[in-house]
Amino acid sequence: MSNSSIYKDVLMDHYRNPRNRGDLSEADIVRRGSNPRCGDDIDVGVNFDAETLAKVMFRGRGCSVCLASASMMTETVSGKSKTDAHQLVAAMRNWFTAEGATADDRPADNLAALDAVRGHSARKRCVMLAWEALDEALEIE
Amino acid sequence: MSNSSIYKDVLMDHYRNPRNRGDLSEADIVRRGSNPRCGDDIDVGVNFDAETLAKVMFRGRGCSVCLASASMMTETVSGKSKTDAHQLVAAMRNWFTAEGATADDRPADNLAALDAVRGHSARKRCVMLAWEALDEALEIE
Amino acid sequence: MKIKPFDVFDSAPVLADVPLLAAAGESLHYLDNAATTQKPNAVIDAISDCYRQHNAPVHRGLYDLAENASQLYETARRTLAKFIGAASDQLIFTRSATESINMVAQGWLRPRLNKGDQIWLTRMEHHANYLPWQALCRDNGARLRIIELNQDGTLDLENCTGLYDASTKLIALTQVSNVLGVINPLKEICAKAAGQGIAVMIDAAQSVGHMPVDVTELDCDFLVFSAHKMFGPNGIGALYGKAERLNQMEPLLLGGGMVDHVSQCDSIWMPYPTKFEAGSQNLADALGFAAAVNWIRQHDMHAMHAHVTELTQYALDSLAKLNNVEIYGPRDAEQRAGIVSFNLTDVHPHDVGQIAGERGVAIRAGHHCCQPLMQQLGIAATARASFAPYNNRNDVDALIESLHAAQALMG
Amino acid sequence: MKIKPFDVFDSAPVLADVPLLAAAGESLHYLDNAATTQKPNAVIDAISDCYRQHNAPVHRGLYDLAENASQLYETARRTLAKFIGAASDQLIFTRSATESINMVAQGWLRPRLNKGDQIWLTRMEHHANYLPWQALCRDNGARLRIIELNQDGTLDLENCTGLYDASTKLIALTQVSNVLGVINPLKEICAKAAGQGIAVMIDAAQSVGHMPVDVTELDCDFLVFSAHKMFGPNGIGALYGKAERLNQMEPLLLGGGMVDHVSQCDSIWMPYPTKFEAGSQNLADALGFAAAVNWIRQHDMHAMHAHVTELTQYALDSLAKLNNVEIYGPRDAEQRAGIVSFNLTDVHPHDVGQIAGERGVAIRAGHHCCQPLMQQLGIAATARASFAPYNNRNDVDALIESLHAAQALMG
Ligand SMILES: Cc1ncc(COP(=O)(O)O)c(C=O)c1O
Ligand SMILES: Cc1ncc(COP(=O)(O)O)c(C=O)c1O
Repeated sequence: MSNSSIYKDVLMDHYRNPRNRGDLSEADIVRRGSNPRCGDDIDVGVNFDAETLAKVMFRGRGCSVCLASASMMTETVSGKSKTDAHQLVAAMRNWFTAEGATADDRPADNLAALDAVRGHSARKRCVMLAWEALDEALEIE
Repeated sequence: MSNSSIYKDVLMDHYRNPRNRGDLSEADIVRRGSNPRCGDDIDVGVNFDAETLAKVMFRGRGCSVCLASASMMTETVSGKSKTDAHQLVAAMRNWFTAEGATADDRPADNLAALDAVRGHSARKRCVMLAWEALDEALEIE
Repeated sequence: MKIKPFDVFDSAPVLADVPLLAAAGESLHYLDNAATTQKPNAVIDAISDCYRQHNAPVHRGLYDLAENASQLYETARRTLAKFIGAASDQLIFTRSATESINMVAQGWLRPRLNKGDQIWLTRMEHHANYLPWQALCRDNGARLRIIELNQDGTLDLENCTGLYDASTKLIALTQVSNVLGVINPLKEICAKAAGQGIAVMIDAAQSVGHMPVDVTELDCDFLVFSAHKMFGPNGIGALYGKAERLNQMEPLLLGGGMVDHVSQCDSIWMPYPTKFEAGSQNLADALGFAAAVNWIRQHDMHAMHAHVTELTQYALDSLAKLNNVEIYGPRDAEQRAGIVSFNLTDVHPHDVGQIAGERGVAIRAGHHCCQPLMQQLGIAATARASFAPYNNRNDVDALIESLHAAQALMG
Repeated sequence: MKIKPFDVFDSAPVLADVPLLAAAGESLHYLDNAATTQKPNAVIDAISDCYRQHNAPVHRGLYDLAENASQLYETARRTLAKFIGAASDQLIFTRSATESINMVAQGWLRPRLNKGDQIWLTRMEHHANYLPWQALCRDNGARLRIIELNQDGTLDLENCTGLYDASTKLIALTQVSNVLGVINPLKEICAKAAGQGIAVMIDAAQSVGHMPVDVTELDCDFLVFSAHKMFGPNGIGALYGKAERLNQMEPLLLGGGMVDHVSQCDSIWMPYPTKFEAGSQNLADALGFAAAVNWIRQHDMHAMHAHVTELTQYALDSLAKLNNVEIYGPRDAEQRAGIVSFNLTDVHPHDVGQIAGERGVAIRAGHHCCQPLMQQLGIAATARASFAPYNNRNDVDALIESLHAAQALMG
């Protein structure tokens, strides 16, 4: 596997052993992210403790990038405040879109494995799917 | 003037001294040929003697090629039968359109000066205007 | 695993003609030909030569350069028309197969489609041959009907009741499915439709240039295709129509060159094909398009087609030997063009495509602009390998190796 | 008569960059730039390089070649957008200015134009910016209104009562007349229109690349142009729209790539610009288009514009010295772009064009797709010389000599 491969060990680990994947029936709010272009379909559920994201879970189907990113997302935002989580989504969006963004612009260190995906514009929507669903769940204007 | 010039002496002569140009009020039938693309606008009038074109006249405005061709046309078809005139128009059309047509395919010798225009597809409609108007005047299916 | 090519066709000279592939060598196995083909030198040179030697407005100028440009443009039209057995003036240059279809939908069918009429498509149509008709049916209160597929991906022509009814105004279908590779029995459909006065429009984006296509033999009403899918340039396509249909059809684009007389309230169009080519003509790409046709002729389309068929059979057989693979469409390459869609169980097609790509194997993963077909198959996407005459068995072998790798990584 | 160039701009390096003209040398004086411009090596090379190195489907593939193609395409979009002061995603690649205008007419105005509404154009519009609105008015029962011209060819903005009325839904006008050369006062019109909530669409086919054009400064709603008129390739153009307008606008072409979700009866489009780019993208010409912009930047558009203005003044002055000549439009080159239309008394413009052509001077004769203007001027056609930065005084001198010859031959 070449060095520029997007299939870094950390990503594969999240794909094979997704964190916080499971039943969303107890969630306070569930939002769906779907990409008919490739059939990715993810539900993100959040339990709030006042302004804090106490528990963030997901379920659904998608490619390895989509599922790993969802898994990483749940890890990254759990325990964060709504505002911080919202800002993290914005930072993710920026990391994957802004001209001249670099590996150093990653919103959190545990997302480093996604850096290899950034060069692949076709996968951007796979990466962002769970994050955008989360953003909707936060219901911040 | 280069050898490939379309402005041969014979053509210029017909332009400067058009044959059968004038009043059409005595014609048995008058048909109009107009090309809004360049503002050419020609009326062709015919007097019949039974099945023969006794007199063919034209009037109108146009570029030198259009007017010279009209003049040559009147000269070529005067005295011909309707059928022969109709065939001459078809032969003209063919001479200006058919792939592989050569100078030798001219429908009549007094049209030789038009050979230089054949390479200029943009002028085809100028050349044919009076001929097509004549064809309409013949009213042959 | 290297096997000596088993067929008589030598793909090496074809490959040598295609600079992108020749330069990439073994680092690239280009198997995304159904999306777009690579370009031979003859096509690239025709375009640059145009800009270096012939560039001028078409049908507008009186000086030599312009006259010559006009003649080159019309010669290109003749080359294209002849290639599909059409009269020269019935070949309209468009921007793409997509535009050609939209022209027929807006310019021909829209004014004559009434409430209760039917448009028939097939389950395998590309969005380009689906969305324009869907929108038209919605706007005009007509019904969109679908010819469904048999288990092997061929058209189920037994169970499409009403196909040739008087209320059917158009049957629009593809000659070759860009997902299943299936070749449809067009002659039969065209003949039956003609008997009922029903128009047939053929999407030949995947067939022209790859197999013989003759509009006179097919006796279709319209046929569309794109240059870039047959070794020609981006940005140009074609529309063929029967004379009567072209006379009936209104232009999609209004503008310079297509009008004879403009007055305050109304205007008079030029006759076809001019009526349908508003705006400055795309001379360079028309010349590139014709160069592609000449290149195909020079290399013998029949021989190239036979080579692609053999390669497709080899790919089908090799894929079938994998574990946990699903192959879509008929197993017999004779029934299809050089397009093979498949899925590996439990590996998302995007991962298949990405892993193959990381190993230099360029295949496509997605719905291939065929969501209605995907929905019917109950899947979101497939991986797809598609072949051209410059491909050979090494490319198939590399594909199979990359699939082993995908299974190893994702399994 | 040879005169040393009087301005600081040296057109020789620009000319050397343009292989068709460099090869033709003194045998060709290309003065038909308003019809189409000649192409610099940078543009021709960008296209061949694309086919030799980068060709792949855009926004569809997962392998490196395809990913790279997607990025190059979007970089080209950014280059174009920046060049006219637009946000990148508001720059839509089209096939031409003609298509861009038809897109606005069909996709934006048609659904919101009611009986009794008005569309305002000007007397100098090209058919591309006339026919789509004429057809729309006829179909929707709206009124087509015309801003007439002053004696010198400038817009008569004093006497167009109702221009900014509530019933006006759109003002569509050209930035530069392709016959008169006149530059229109767009900022004033846009500002007044914006005050009344009236949309303004600018036909910038003759201005972009030749003079500074900034959509933010103009504050227009739509702006269209074509690559081939600004040293770029055939077959590609652009449409800029304000975000709000693009959201409102429906696509003209339906097909692959522009749709997010397709279901049996309905479909959901992608956001702009994708919504408006159905079908396979024209990568090669997008890269050629961007190369044209970079070439213009490199040679300094302001310097080139100043050179063309001086050349135009020289042409106007030289023409005025002829006997029996009528020149259309303002006599002051500062008020116009490098376009000069004229007629010789008693010599048909076709003969003027042909005779000039026989002497290697490429000018245009005809109605220039501006029949409404010709009707107003009471003429059928004009001869037209139009200048580009690679032209110089020798070209003007050759033109004048050819006009003497025409007068001698036809007089
Ligand atoms: C003012 C003007 N508008 C529009 C057009 C149409 O441009 P195109 O033919 O490239 O679509 C032209 C050129 O023909 C023009 O001069
Ligand atoms: C079957 C089929 N029809 C139509 C099209 C559309 O062709 P284009 O994108 O060149 O307009 C394609 C390719 O994308 C296709 O595969």
